[in-house]
Amino acid sequence: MTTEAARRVIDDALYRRVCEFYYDEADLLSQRQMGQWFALLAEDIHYRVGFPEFYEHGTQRKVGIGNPYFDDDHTSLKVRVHLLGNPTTTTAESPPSIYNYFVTNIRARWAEQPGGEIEVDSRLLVYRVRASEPVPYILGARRKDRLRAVDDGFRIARRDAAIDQAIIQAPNLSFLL
Amino acid sequence: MTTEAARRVIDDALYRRVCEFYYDEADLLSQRQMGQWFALLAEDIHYRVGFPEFYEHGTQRKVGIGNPYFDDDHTSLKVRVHLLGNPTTTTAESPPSIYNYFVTNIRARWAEQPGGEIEVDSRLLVYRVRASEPVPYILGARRKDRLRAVDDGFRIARRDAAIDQAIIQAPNLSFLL
Amino acid sequence: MTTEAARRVIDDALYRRVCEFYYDEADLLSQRQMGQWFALLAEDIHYRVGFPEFYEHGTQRKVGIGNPYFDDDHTSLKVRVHLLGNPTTTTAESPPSIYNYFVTNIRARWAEQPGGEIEVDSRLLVYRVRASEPVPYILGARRKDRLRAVDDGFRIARRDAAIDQAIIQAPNLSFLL
Amino acid sequence: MRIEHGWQPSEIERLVDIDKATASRLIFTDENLFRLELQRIFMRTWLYIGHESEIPNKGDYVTRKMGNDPVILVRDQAGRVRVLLNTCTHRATLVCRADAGNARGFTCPYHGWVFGSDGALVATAEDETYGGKVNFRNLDLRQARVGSYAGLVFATWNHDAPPLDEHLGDARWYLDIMFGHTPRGMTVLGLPHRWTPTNNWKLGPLNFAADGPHAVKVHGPIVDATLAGGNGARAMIHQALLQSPSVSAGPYNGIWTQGPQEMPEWMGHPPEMVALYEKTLNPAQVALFRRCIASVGTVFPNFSWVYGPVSFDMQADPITNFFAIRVWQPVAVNRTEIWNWFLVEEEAGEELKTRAMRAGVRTFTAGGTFDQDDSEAWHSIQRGSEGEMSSTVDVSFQVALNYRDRPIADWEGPGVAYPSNYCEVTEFNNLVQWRAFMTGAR
Amino acid sequence: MRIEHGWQPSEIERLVDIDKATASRLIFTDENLFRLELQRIFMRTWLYIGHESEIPNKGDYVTRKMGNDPVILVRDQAGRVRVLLNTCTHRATLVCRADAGNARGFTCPYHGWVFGSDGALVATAEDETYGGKVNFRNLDLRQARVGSYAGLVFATWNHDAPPLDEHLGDARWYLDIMFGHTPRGMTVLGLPHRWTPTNNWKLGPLNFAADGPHAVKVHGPIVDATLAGGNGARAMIHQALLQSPSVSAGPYNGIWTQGPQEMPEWMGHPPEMVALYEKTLNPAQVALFRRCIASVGTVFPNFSWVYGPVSFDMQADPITNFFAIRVWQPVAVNRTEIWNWFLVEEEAGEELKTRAMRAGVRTFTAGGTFDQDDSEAWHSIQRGSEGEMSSTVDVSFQVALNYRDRPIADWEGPGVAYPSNYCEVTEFNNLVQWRAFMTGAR
Amino acid sequence: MRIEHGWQPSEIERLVDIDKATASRLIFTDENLFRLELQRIFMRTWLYIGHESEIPNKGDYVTRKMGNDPVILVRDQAGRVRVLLNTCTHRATLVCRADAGNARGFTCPYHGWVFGSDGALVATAEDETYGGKVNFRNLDLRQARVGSYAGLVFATWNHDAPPLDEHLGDARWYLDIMFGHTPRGMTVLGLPHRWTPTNNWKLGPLNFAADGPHAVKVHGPIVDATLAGGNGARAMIHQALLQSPSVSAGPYNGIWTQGPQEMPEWMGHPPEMVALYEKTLNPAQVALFRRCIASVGTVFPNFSWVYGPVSFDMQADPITNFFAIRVWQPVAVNRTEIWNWFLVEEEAGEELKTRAMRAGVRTFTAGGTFDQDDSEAWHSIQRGSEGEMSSTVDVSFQVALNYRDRPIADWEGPGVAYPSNYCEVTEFNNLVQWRAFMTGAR
Ligand code: FES
Ligand code: FES
Ligand code: FES
Ligand SMILES: [Fe+3]
Ligand SMILES: [Fe+3]
Ligand SMILES: [Fe+3]
Repeated sequence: MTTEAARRVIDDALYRRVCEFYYDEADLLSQRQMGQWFALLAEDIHYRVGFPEFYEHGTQRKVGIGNPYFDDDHTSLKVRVHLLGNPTTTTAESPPSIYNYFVTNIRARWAEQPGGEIEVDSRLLVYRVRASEPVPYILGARRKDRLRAVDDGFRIARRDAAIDQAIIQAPNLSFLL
Repeated sequence: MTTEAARRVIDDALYRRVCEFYYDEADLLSQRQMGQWFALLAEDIHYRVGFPEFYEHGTQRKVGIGNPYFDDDHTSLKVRVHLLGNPTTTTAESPPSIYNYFVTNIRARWAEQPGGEIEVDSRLLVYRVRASEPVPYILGARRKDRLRAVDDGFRIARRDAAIDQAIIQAPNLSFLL
Repeated sequence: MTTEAARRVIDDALYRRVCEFYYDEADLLSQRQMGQWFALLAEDIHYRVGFPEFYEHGTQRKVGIGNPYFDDDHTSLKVRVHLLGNPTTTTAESPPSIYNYFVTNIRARWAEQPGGEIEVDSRLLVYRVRASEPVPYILGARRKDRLRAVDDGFRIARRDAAIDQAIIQAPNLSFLL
Repeated sequence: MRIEHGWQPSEIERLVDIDKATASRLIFTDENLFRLELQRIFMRTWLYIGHESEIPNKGDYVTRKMGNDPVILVRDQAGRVRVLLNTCTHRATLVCRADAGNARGFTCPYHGWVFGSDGALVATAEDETYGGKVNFRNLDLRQARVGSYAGLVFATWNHDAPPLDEHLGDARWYLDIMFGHTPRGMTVLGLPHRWTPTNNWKLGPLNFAADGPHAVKVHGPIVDATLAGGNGARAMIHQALLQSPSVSAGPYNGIWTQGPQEMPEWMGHPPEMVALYEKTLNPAQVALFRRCIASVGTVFPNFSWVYGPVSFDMQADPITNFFAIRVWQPVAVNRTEIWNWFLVEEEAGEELKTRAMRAGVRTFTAGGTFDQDDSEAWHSIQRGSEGEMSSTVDVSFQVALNYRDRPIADWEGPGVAYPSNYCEVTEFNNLVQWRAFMTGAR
Repeated sequence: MRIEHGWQPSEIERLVDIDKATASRLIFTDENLFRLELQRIFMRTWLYIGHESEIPNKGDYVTRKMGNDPVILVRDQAGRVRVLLNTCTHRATLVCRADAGNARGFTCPYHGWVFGSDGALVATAEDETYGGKVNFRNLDLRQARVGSYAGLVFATWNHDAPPLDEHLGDARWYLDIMFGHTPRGMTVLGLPHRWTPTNNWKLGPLNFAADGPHAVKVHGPIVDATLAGGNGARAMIHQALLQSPSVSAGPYNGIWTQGPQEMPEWMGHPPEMVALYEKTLNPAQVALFRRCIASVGTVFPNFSWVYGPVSFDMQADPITNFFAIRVWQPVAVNRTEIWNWFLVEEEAGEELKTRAMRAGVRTFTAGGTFDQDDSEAWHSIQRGSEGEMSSTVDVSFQVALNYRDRPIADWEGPGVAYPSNYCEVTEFNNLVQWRAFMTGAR
Repeated sequence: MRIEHGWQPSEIERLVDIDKATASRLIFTDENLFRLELQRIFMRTWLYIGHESEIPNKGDYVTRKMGNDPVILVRDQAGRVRVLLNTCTHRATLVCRADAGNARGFTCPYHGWVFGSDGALVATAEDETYGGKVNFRNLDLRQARVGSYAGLVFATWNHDAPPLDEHLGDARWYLDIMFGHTPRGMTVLGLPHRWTPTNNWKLGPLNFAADGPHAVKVHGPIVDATLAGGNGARAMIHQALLQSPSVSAGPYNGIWTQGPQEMPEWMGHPPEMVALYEKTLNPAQVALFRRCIASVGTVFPNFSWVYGPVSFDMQADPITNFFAIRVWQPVAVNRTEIWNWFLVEEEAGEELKTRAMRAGVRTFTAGGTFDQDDSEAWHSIQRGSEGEMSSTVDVSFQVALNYRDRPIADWEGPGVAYPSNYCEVTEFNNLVQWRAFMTGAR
């Protein structure tokens, strides 16, 4: 292990706290405690969910500036969270869907830049059943996050997620990853 | 962290033992070692598997006393385990189905009440293929357990599970969560 | 815990390194960094992927010498890795499919035989979307590995995997577990 | 009309061969027959919707299905029970997507039309935009005819169907035993369990119409484990099934398996409850009920019940009766949704209710020790019936050839009874009713 | 011809009742009608394929669908835009399985036949083996007729269809506003989002044709949150929709919702861009566009757009216009693939482009705050329409009875305009076009 | 009869255009044709069921499929091989749900009827309840006609089909080479691999009938890597395929690709095995086999094999021949189950068996380095064929126009041989057989 790599290793206790943070977050998202989830976000959060495309090898053509599925900041997430968290302001989630968030493959390390941020990489499987559709929708995703340690835990400063479907096999994405 | 919350944190070694316990348990359930699994249960176990319903917001009507999918004690689980574990006493599981139990998001803490019990929260994805049906059935679930430490490991004193389907997308639930 | 069992317990730090190894490996396989993955293999690797059959109870008939889905050594894996890793030498994976590898239930212990090898048991859920088929294929599997500690990490000396489908619900298995 | 189903009535008639007591396997596998069933059975006869105890208060509702139509069972603000087609008269949106709730009415999620709990259109998106050109009464939610018997709410779209009482006819005497044996009747223990066997919807009703012999083979192990504490129960029930009456009465077919004489009466029923039964039922009904160890029945087309005593440990677990009712919803020719409720007497105390709930969920539901094996058998029938060659082999109810001309002479109840739960007559009668609806004879 | 669809033209005619302004729900649920649609609509009229900005360079291609046929939109080595049937003339293999790329041609993965970027067969597996017995020109990839308007590339298999310009006709004036309001026109912001609502493909085009009132009910909360910073926007938009013009012009139907007079013009448009618009469009077009807070339209059969200003925080987030175009791909009678692109003016700076992208992805896509609720409504329509009883209830466009004879008299654009986005006339006109194609009148 | 398939014989005839050597893509995509295939092909001709070495002992059984019917291949207690319809004559339940086992008979899980390993009904649930009214012999399990050749067990439901020997006819000479080249014949290496390509079942048999040129394109990379240690093998095999014989003989079509003269004979075969071959086969058969680097063939309708030498490392991995047989089970018009067995000579030693197994699983199975690419090509054909426009383009076997009148004059085997594996004649002949069955000519 290089010195730099060694420097970035986080200790077991911190790693376990990071894992707990993700499991707690999964609870909030899957039980639609949107307000509490919003409290986990740093004010300068950049939240992004991209998607894969199938390109011919050697020609990953760049079309336009690119348009992920989500590209949000604190302001727009506040609107999303407000709408999704309140049964009277959402059609898609009223009655609320059943969600289960399976978080696996969690890896964490100190960010390259000094300053106490932690890079976390994880895989997420979302299991969802809507009131009007009994067949579950199962979506794979990966997330690369930047966490910032604060007194009472962590704040998510950046989330760069990608979903594992090029053509989303669901009528909508009325949930957050 | 409050003092109470701090008191309930379990140390890393115990946490790892709890995780191993769940992985071992997953082996027993998925490989249908029902007798060995039964040996993990406390004699006063209350085993319960509930299900979600879609209620109109603000009106989670209580109909009757409620009827979960499973509501078992040591006595009735003994009967279930006997039947499922023996190919001559089950039609559904003879030949035995293929099962895989993916256990994730494990969190453990000391129970509020003193006395050395551990509360464990986990997510479970069951992957199942029956002899007569090649398409897998994938079921999400969450479990809130109470473990009791004993000399050779743990005993499950309480399991409060919930499945993630309001209309079960399978012909039966001939397995335990 | 017996003395033998105790001797085989690996410490937390090593366990965490093993887990990281699996998560790193999942990255390589899912992002089709086949050459880098190949570098994780010991030269004497035996790589095997079996499959379940439904036998009448009491009569697990042995037909022939048995034929797993994969039975590879370093030499044949080199060919596979060469073909799959290069868009011009594969039809199935050009354009490359989307893969997500969810690794759970990781357990590790020192092998019975002395010599510093580690036995690792894990569950794997593969989530795959091909360019020509938007509906994901979700495959459960279990892996029993033998890892060998080396200076820069581990080498996989043996992998005994089993998939959880008796009739594979996909047109091919153009990926490695 | 829109789909050419390609089935002539004469061909349908031959699918159920009354002389031979056999039926074609196509009735379980042919997609066109399935579509015809939706039209000729589910659009034409009374269907069970729910139990009055599910909607005790004004505004209480639950959502249900009639064939492939979504409906709302609601107690309107005037207290009247209604069954509303759950689809907006504007653009067909479900006006209610919840399983249950309490509401003054239903607001369509698409353009916000508001309907009262009685189904009447209260407001469109903007009434003025119609300029008076439309009679809003034509845009009320569609309503089904509703009838109720012993707390059981039925409905039908067919305005030519006989009234519910007349339709049930002789079946009522038996419904009374199960659903009306106390002054206040039965009550549900919770919202229904729902699961989805991968077989034709008729296999369940047929089995519950009722199939005696399968109980020995499929359920022998659990009978042994729960009915007599692990010893000899299978042999006992085998004899009981062989010698107990099976009954056809109107749309009802079922069995009343009687425990042997040496078995105590009223097993699992507390004395104070028994007193209520004996006061409420007539003596012939009491005689049938008091030593009944299995009442299993179907009211055509898709309503069934199952009742009986169990104990999971003769020492630790007092004998208790489970009682489940269920509806077999047709989803596709090879896919069914089971809706399953547990019931207990309204007069039962909390402890008895809890015991009844546990007796129920441990036996007759998706994870129940009885049902989990039935569903595998039914799935195997579907898989065994779909092939080209298999389609040429008929299913057999030929024990009926030996019983159908020998009913029990001195049967005290209405309808016709046969002296064995192995007789296959009542099961086959259920198919004869199917044939009558499918050929248009009814 | 191969499939007996069982639908007579006279029956199809009755599915859309012009007098009553109603339509049968079967148009959303009948599988045979769906097959007929593929033949009578998708094989016979112009279909949107992509935007020229997606394939700026020679050899650039993207893969698309025309009905249920896979095609390649490619700019060939001579710079000409072509639409090739993506299926090898040898044994039908897809010659291209990527979503996008740049290539000199297409090599079939099965036997290696090589086709040029113009679709011409360049080499078989071994030309000599044919011994000159086959004319290779007959084995070129099949090509569709291609037309382009304002950067929008359309194609059709029908060689009897009128030229694209003639086909679009009066629609062009409106397409000009949306797609040609600057000298260099629009450009896509990326490859399309794709997702799969579980409803009939026509529900989207109908909604975008355009359904004013649903915006108040379905989108009221997000309108409140994004259009006026959380206060009163729903009431404002309600009035705006009631009083704004809906237009039918050739294959186009849509709405041009006008903000109230007190609202500033050109909301979200930087002055330098506005200067370009005013220079490029004619005054009547400018008049319609400058205070437009929602332009939503459909070009029959399955091309739509939606445009409008939003801000997610009136303090922190400057008002920006999103602009999405989409194609509603028919996959099955109850399943649709939405392909959705975001566009911005080619002349826009990077910062405006980024803002436009964010305004787009936060509103009109699978996870968009508008679309996520529409899709639930449409799914509920499908679920509400499939039943036997439900099939007997028609869907209503009856507000049209009050508006269709009262177009706006002094409308300055081509086609016919009606004075309210609640009028249901333009939505219904979309179905009238459907009827014309389905009965063969077109 | 029950399903109006809507296909007239004259129309079916036109689907395969013999003059032009083309076929309609509808044969891969039309659901009604698929149903007709089950009736006209799978119910009428001999189908491969399994290999005798899979059931060596009395009571040994494996479960299989004939078209869409489940069957049991069992060696009964008298040692006779039988093929039983796996569906209870009582109520159609699968009497066996295992893949393999050994049993004295089959007990139905539903009511416990017992059938012997010869299919005879041994006991009902309660024989007495029939009162002698039913002849139990009519309730034996249905049995197919069974035939066996070179260890290969075939069966058919058609009692008018010619005997198996006559049916195979000239094909036997080639089956002998592959399955009878040692005194004790072949043996399977394990139970079959099964996987489910998403394409019509005929694409596999056609490819194996056999498609020479695809080997160069699809398999070029793996051929390079495994046949000559990474260098030049693709060019070698290209020439070999161009110049090797393709054979049609009775229901068999296939190729016998010959290595170049400079290549050693009997590659991968140990000398002691070669001695057995030369003793067992006749000289003409030996001549075809000894330098064969690819034997790929199909026996109509759905039985194929593939054989050839590989080495994954010319230094470390001795050349070994893989040998796989497979059945292409029709599941749906666009879904097939492949059942794939690996075989080796019964006389082979353990080490050779292990090498043969590894050569097999590394090449021809779901994860095999050859198959994984074929399946993607076939899937792409299905996707490329389903569209309305695509359906109007025929698939081409037009190389046949150049070869079909020029068979090899001095061919020593039975049937007709053509001088190139690129000829497309034998592939097309497979479709000509399909046409004969589908039009009822056979
Ligand atoms: S669809 Fe219900 S209000 Fe329009
Ligand atoms: S199918 Fe394209 S080259 Fe043969
Ligand atoms: S179905 Fe087989 S015994 Fe009744
Ligand atoms: Fe039963
Ligand atoms: Fe909308
Ligand atoms: Fe091949």
